[in-house]
Amino acid sequence: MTSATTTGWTRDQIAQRVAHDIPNGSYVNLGIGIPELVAHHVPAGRTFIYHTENGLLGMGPSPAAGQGDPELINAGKRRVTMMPGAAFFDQATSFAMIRGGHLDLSVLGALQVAANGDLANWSTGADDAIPAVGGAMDLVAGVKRVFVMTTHMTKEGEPKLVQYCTYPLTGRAVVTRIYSDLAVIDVTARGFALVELAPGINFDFVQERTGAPIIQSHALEARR
Amino acid sequence: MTSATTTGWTRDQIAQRVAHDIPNGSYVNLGIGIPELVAHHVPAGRTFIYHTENGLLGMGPSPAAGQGDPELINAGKRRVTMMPGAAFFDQATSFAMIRGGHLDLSVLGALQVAANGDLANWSTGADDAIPAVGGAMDLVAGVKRVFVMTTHMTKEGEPKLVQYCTYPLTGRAVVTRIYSDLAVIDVTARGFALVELAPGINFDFVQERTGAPIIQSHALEARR
Amino acid sequence: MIDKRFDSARSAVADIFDGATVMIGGFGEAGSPIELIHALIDQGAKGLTVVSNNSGTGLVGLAALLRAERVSKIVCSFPKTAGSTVFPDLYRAGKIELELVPQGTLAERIRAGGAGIVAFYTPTAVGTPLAQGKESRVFGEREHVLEHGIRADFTLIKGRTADTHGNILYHRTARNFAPMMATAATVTIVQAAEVVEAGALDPEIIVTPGIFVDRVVHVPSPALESALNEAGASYP
Amino acid sequence: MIDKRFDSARSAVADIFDGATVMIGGFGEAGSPIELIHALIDQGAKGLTVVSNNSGTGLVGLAALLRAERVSKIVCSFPKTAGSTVFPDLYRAGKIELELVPQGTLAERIRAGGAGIVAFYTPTAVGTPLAQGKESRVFGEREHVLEHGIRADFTLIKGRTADTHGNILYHRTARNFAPMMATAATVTIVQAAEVVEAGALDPEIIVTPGIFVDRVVHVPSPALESALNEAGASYP
Repeated sequence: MTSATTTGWTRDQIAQRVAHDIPNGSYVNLGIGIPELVAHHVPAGRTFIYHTENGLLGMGPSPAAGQGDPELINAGKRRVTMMPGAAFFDQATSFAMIRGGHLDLSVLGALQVAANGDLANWSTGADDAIPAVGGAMDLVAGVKRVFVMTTHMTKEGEPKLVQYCTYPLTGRAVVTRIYSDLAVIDVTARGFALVELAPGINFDFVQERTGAPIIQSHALEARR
Repeated sequence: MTSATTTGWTRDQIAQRVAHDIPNGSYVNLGIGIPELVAHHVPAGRTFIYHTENGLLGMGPSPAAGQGDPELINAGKRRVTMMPGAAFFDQATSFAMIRGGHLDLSVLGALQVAANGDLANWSTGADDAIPAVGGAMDLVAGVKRVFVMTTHMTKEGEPKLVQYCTYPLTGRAVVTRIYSDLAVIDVTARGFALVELAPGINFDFVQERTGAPIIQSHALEARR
Repeated sequence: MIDKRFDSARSAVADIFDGATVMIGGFGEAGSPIELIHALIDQGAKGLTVVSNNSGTGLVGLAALLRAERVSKIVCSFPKTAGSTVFPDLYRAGKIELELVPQGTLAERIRAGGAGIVAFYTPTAVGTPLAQGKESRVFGEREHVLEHGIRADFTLIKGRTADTHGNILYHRTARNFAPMMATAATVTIVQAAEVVEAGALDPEIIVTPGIFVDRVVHVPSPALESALNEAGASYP
Repeated sequence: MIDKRFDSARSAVADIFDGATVMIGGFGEAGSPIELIHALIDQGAKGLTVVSNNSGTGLVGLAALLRAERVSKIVCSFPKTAGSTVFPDLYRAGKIELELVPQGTLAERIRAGGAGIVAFYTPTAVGTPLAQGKESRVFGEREHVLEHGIRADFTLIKGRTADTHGNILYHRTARNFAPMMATAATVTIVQAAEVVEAGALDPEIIVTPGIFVDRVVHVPSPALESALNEAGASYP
């Protein structure tokens, strides 16, 4: 939760809201950090198959602390397990899955998302930063739908949803939908468009904390 | 043997001469037809590993007639066996071996070989011919050395070693060395160059049956 | 619960539409998904573009599909195997278009299509008729031709074992084009001699991960082209 | 008789020369060939260009090679793993050059290098700083960048099991870059926890066929970066 909001969804509630929108049987790549929570909120009756770009399809939850195999890890380099039906493969195959459009969904964190769907999530461009990109640019270029899961504002109270990204881009016009602590917002041809407000949050509250106009009339249609 | 020659090497002797030039441990692709005979003449103490481009490394000899597995075949679609250390793989991997320069040697048949190493071995360009190329163009483009094993002349008594190919090319400047029933001939920067004559064959006899000049002085040097 | 099983070859190919591009696995008879091809013949789709290394033999399988005049174009490296008469006859009669592609370039174009690589440069075929009309470019003093990825609407392949998630193992040299073709189609259909529950296969040895596969059909004793031909069979 | 075994990591890396390009397998510690890297540190080659997804952690393995200032350039997708201090310090001090490459593009460039594909077009990184200065081209309304294959003089990787012909099986997510790197170097060196005779491995499950491998070193109990770091180890 950012310091600028006192109500809205918790991280787990955002994760639950994301999971609600994922169809049964989807192949999903969850970014490191807050997107990983989605795996804890799979709706009853649905199965998602998790892909980790370092070479495993059918990734399962973390093993008990101190357990697991140091060579059975996820893209965040943390130990994981595998589910029935899992498969190991090399990096060329893993990114063929990504770049070739075989994954249904990628859920990523964000530094900034622009009204046209541009995403910045790998670098603040600071002079002393060590540049590191990993698979983020491949994911946004290749996966069918890219969801962003994020706090609505930075810790400093700046909007993360902006007219134009000022940080270096991860990809152009790649984000489909944004899930924040305040709202669910689509990226449309006409810019940001409201899908749903978090409980206790009104439209003006979200708009004030967003760096670009939000179309309000989209909500009913998008929720169908 | 062509009708135009009455002496020289038999097919098996040509194969033996080819095998003589292959170092121990080489990865070799043998073209369909006369090059397949090379496998019967591996010198004592040497092991060659045979690649067949349809997806097997470590190909072994044909099984007994009526035996074998219809899905364990070579590029000529005939049943084969596998040797200890064999591996199966898909076509992309198989041609990564070829195109990526991992095979040491390809032994191919020829319709024509030009003095600059151009090879024509897939089509006579006849109007009613069904065009079919298979892996020939990939092999000549990718394998480190390409040997041609052929009768010196066509059944009609035309030279197969020519100044310029008149048939459609398989590849440009790809042939390293030619083994015929009459001679072993290198392709050099200055054109065809004699390496060795078959027993009972003299230089003039070979030159008369060749469509481009052969450098004779190369022989001693090349045989070292 | 994920279960990609279809109850028959017939139901698995039901939505293949007229004019579709269909990749068909196999190198010669090894890996040829005969039962899926026969189901496609029964189904009736026409005007197909087929991507396959060969053109079939005798009067069964791929040759039978061609003979039924359902295929308007074939993308192929070697359409004249011994025992292949259907394709040559159609080709000489001008009833089928042929795009001839070197075998390795065909494999790589299919892989590229499945891997989101739109195009690549290869040294294969430079200076030959198969490079005519193609862009070429010199890298490091060597000429290369630009080749484009291929995608299809449907892929038909044969596996040895599949699980309910669509993970596939193959049998020996029947593997050939199947792993690439599985990646390059909107809908990938596999016939497998054995179908097991997810979890029954060792994750280390899976050749085609299930993400590339949409439909699994159990065909316990698949026919072989050579055996059918020896028996003088023709389809339908 | 073919036998690619070398009697030690030391002998296997003996001819790595100053200024060589060396690919090193691993994603984090999974698949990192620690013993081969340590042998390379002992060997002393310098001015190396290293191609590796990460830059190591702690003071062992790849991080130790960097710390010994043997590496003048690294081609890498993610050089700032938690626990990585050596690379950041060298980078900020201007003592090492970084070529940052998206992970999938890195994998594909290595695969291309090994497969004789000189260059390819990919949609990854279009519109980002990592596409700056690169050729781009529109195919089907979508922009793509031209990326070039990478080759190396040497590759160092870790396998679970190797046979004397150099066929390799890997362990779980330690597989990662190794199969591609094995194909892309003039000399590929594998350390394997188990080494068996040719014929002991099922030809259907081999991940890296032996044609891609030049030297096999038996390292029965390979060290893990995390265990060494927890123990406060540094190398040499």
